[in-house]
Amino acid sequence: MNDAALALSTFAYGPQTLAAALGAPLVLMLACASARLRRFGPAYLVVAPLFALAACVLASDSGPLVLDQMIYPIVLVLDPPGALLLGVTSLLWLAAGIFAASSMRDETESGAFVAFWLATLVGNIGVFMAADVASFYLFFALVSLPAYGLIVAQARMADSAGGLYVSVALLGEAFLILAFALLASATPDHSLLISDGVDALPASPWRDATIGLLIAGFGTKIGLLPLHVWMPSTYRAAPVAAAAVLSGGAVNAGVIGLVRFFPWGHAVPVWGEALVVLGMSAAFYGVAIGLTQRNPKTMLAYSSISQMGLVAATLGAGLVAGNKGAAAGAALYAAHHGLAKGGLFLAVGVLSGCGTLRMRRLTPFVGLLALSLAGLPFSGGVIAKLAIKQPLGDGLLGALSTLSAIATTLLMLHFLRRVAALAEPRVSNPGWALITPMFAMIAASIMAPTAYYFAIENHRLVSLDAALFWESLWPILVGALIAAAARRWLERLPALPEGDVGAFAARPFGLFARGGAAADRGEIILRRWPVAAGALMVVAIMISGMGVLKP
Amino acid sequence: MTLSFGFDLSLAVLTLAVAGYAIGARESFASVVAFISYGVLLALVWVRLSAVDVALTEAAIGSGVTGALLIGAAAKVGEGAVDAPRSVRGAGRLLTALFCIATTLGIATAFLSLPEKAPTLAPLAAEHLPSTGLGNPVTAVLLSYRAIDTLLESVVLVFAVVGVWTFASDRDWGGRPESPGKDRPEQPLTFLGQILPPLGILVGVHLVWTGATEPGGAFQGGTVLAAAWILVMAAGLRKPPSIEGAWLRFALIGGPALFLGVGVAGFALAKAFLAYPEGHSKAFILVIEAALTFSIAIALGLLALGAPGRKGHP
Amino acid sequence: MNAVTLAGLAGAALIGMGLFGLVTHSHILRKIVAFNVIGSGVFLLFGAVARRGAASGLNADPVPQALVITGIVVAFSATALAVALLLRYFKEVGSPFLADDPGAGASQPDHERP
Amino acid sequence: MIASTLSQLSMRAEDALLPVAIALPVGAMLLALCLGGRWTERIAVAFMPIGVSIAGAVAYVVWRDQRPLVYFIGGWAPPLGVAIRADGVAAAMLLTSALIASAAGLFACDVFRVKPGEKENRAHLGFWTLLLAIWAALNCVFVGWDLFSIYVGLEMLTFAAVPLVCLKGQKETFVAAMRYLLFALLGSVLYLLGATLVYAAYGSLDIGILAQKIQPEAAAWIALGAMTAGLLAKTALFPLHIWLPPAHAGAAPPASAILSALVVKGSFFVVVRLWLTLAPVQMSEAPAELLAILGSVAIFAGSVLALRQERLKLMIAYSTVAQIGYLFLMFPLAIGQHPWASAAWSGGALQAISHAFAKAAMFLSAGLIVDVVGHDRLSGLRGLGRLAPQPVLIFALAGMSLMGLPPSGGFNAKWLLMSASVQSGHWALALVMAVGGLLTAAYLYRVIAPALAPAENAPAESASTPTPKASSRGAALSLALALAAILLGFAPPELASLLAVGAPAATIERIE
Repeated sequence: MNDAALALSTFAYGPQTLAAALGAPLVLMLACASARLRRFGPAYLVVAPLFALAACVLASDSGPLVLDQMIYPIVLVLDPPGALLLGVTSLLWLAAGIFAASSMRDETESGAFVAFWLATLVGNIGVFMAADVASFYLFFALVSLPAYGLIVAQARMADSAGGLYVSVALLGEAFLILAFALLASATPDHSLLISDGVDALPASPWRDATIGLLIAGFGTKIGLLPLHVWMPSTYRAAPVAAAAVLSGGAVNAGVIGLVRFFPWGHAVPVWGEALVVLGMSAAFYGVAIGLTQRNPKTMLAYSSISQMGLVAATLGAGLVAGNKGAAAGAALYAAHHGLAKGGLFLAVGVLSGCGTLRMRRLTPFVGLLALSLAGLPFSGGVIAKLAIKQPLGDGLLGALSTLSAIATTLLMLHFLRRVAALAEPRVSNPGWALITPMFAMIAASIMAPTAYYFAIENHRLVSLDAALFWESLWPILVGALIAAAARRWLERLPALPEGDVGAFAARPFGLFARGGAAADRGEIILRRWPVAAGALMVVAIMISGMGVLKP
Repeated sequence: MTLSFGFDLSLAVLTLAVAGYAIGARESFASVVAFISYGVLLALVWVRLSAVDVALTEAAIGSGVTGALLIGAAAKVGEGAVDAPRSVRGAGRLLTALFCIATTLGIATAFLSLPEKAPTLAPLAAEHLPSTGLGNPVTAVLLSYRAIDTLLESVVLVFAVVGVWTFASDRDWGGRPESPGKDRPEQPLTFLGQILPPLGILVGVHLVWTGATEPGGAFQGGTVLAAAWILVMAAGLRKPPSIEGAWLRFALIGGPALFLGVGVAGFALAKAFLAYPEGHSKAFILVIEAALTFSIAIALGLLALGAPGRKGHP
Repeated sequence: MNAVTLAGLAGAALIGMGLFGLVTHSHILRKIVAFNVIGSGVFLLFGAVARRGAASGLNADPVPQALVITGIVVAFSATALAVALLLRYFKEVGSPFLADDPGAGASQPDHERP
Repeated sequence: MIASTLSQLSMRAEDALLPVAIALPVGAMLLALCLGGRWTERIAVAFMPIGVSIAGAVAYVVWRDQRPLVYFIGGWAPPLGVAIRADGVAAAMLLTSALIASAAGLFACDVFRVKPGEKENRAHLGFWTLLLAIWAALNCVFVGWDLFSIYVGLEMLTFAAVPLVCLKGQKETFVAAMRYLLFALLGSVLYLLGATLVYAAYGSLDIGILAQKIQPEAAAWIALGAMTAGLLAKTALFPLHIWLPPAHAGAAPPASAILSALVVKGSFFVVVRLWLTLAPVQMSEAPAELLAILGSVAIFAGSVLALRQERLKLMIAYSTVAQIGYLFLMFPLAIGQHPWASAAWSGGALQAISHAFAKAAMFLSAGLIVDVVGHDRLSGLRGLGRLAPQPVLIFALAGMSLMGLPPSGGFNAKWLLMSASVQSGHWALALVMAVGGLLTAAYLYRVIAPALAPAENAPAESASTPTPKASSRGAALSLALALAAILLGFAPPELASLLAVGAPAATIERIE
């Protein structure tokens, strides 16, 4: 197995495979412009991610693909964390693509949806491959902005959700372009390679500003406190398949960003500690707010905030200690989260259309997926927890990590109860085209992290280790006990507004509107002839005066 | 203070005073009349500055045709409503005045700070004058050294004519501009219209011809011709032309087009754009000037007539 | 102080006076007159410059003189354009005064289809 | 004597390119006016490929030789004669204006037509002759190397642009044109005043000669102050934008595209010449900061006002006010011999070019949208994406470039300017660009979001009256412009090396 992987990894056509992985969805997206080709749109959703899936095997650690016929040459390469995240992400896109293709009804409206889907896919694939700042920014923008079209595709009430999403995404873009400009300016020859920028970062005069902007920029993507406000309404408003790829795939663009751009090996205590505090707060805050929610999709969103908080805390701990292992651990954790969370969203889609009987049969499998997030023994979750154990250490952070597993169990069990409440005695059950992708994700979330762990770390069957088995089981048991005990109480929790603090942040917009009215009045004055002509003279006098009146 | 400086000083004061009246007059009609007299005074100032070419142009175009244009507009537009908005009052007016004084002082400072020995292109212009075959250095600048400016300027006139026409109403397109005179011109005007144009044509041709050696040239000559044409129309002897007329269009663009054509021919004949074959400069320049004069006369006349109107009316 | 300096200073004064008229008057024809006064002030200044440049037996530098002739013609074209536009403006608006902008949106045409 | 001057000229065919670039559009305009009727349009359309080829040839020659193309008109060398010159940026602007004028012109074939049975009409003759006139004027300004020739070019530009505003013949357009004309004329006369003072002090109008001679002294300062103020009035840099929004919003779409994309760039280009080529560094430093401050204010004020508009075309016009501000951010970054100066120079040029393409595409797509929905109220655009997907796509693509999102020319420009501002320590400018991008996104969102949203009662509207389809040729042309703005993001390194030809910074740094 290992030898085969090794042989494949030096596959001679690696760079070309990378090009195919990006090119396929791009070409299919352009095909959507033609009315004749648009009819096959649903099929594109299934075909497009296949090339990326192939690439993560064939092109891993192969040579780079360099396209230097542009002002900014594009350099694409697939390193191990990139390949891991690309693999799970393209798997998720494939499953969600099948789900979306099967649930697509309206032919006329599907064209735009497919185009937005494929554009987001291009960004999501590219972001794991980009080795230079310019193309990374391009792919990051692609994975962020076209998703707007996915979010507003379905719900009429989605307007505000889409607006919030795109505002935060653009804010992230603004943070990132500043960070990247700083990063590139600090390299001796203004190289645009990410590796050059990161190498020069510790000695950069703008080190702290750069890292702060990076955290803020990628924080918008992973929903770092307090930039998480967009997540709940976005995932709730988006169609199930879109929510699956956004929560499981697009969010990893933020993770890979932090992994790629942090100067691993150099301790940056201040920002590292800030990240740890924000991340750990989010880990519990997400659960706390999530428990009060009614909508299962919103609950999953809050679970994402909590899980990404753990990822951020892991990366922060690594940054404090200058620990390179944190990046790999966080990537593995995020990979598992992506599979599980994507699967859970698909599950919501499946279960919400189920009759009572079918629901009863399917719920245990969904429960497996849900508890995998908390680190259920034999699931991929154990591997994920194991991966962040070392960077977090045995101290306070380790304890908090265990505590968060209890909290996650609580939230997930509550989630299952809420989902079960959706069941109605109905005749029509979802077809196998919808159920299969969900099962595929369940299988993948259990097997993929384990397989990867063995391939990379060459470990024996860790999950059979008795100590580890117990260590991962007891938090789940505790969580389950609490859930059972506090069941009534949980049901009666008041529903907090979706988006929590974000709901209160709308107030400044009123102020802005008032400022806008003042701007209107000012404009009317400025555009009066005497004022404008006077301003013209003032400009002339000012420029002339700069020299004439100089002492 | 010498006598001549005394004259210059009083001329300057008078010019400024008339200009001030043109700016400050209560009624727009008075302001326009003041502006015309200001133009005449200014022409005198130009003569005092040894710029007879400019003085001719200023008198003909700056004061004459512009004045006619403005008088016509003032007659049509009038003073507007009684409660006319006075856009700047009180403090704003004071502030504007301060800015304007600052501007004037700034320009005066710049002018007074100029080097004692003025930089000049006069020696260069004089040195190359023989090779152009011309006697008047101003004409040499206009039609040889900086011919591109003159070419583009004659084109600017055409642009302006198109611009003026597009301010017409859609339904008036293809019509004729309003006649500058009354419907039934008075006897003396008709008489003038019969007598003066031939004289004007003579003067105009003379100005172009002498422009090569003496002050004068296409613009001055063209203005005189234009004035003669307008007078003919004002006297009711000729109708203003229809703007769709093929001959009118041709006459309008003929001068600039010929100038441009000669310029392009310069690539072949003289190895440069807007250069003339060696030894034949004067002949070429005279031909261009003749064509330009005619087209300028047409363009100035059309600009003075304004946008077309009254389609289908006599 | 000589005639040339006098002409230059008069030019500067004319520019200031014209600017004042251009800013304070709201009657468009008065603005056009003021614009012409500024223009002639600039030309006069240029004429003074030309006269300063007398050399090589020429009474003045011919280059600025030629440029002034070009400038006068351009200024006339501008005036003709402005007057033609004024006449149409007067026909449409019914007033010879430059409207103070009634807000950005208010005056915009509605492109409703009939 | 003339012979000696002539012999210095090497006789190469490409030397003739620059004078031809001025002579041909002038000649075409004269011919179009003379023949009139349907011939006006035919001549203009026939001229388009020729004009584009000439501009392309100029750009190619400048790029190939890696030095500016210079021509002495009539063989007379400055200071007595007039030189015209195209450096990399001028060549790029020539090509940009040729392409956009052609695209907007072809778009206008459907807008300005001679109806059957009609010989010619006002808007038809006006548009086509004025299009050629603007083309000629822009070429004069871009290759102008003599302050007075540039003055004549700028006047040609104004005289052609003002009538273009009111071809539709509505009352509001005449009001807008009146304000535009008066303010532009004030700008012209201030520019001429400056040129006069420059000649008075240095005895030349040639930019190259003046760059050697000019000193930081009273005459030069006052001259440059007057010229700059005049040019800013014509460029409509905030707060001198009095005329722009109603004029650009009121004109017909192809006219708006030309006015917003190209005409304001002409006078901007001359400001660049004045402060980055003509004035010495010790003079430019302080005014450059002032220009950047005005530019920053323009970005904020223009964007906020764009956010406040209720009409699509007015919003786009205010977006131009904001985007003009971006152009002025380059000044403090591009002066001097600093390593970042050439990046800022290329960034500024790229900003001008990509804004031209994007804004032209945006005005044309607005025209298509108005054709489909019959109005341009922002409140009535809900569900437009289903009704007319093409114009929305074009609008969004153009918007990407305006926002500076990759891949687009706007992004490349923003990246170059931002790197330059970080390296030169102009932090505030980097922040202005970042926040400006967000504000741009905010006002564009007001169009794109309702367009993508499902229509509230679309069936009722679309069923009752068959909505006229946006013309497919118009859509293709505006899509081509929008794609050009996007594809500038994939521009080859050759573009950077073209823009660097003749850049004022001596050490030309290759852009990675």
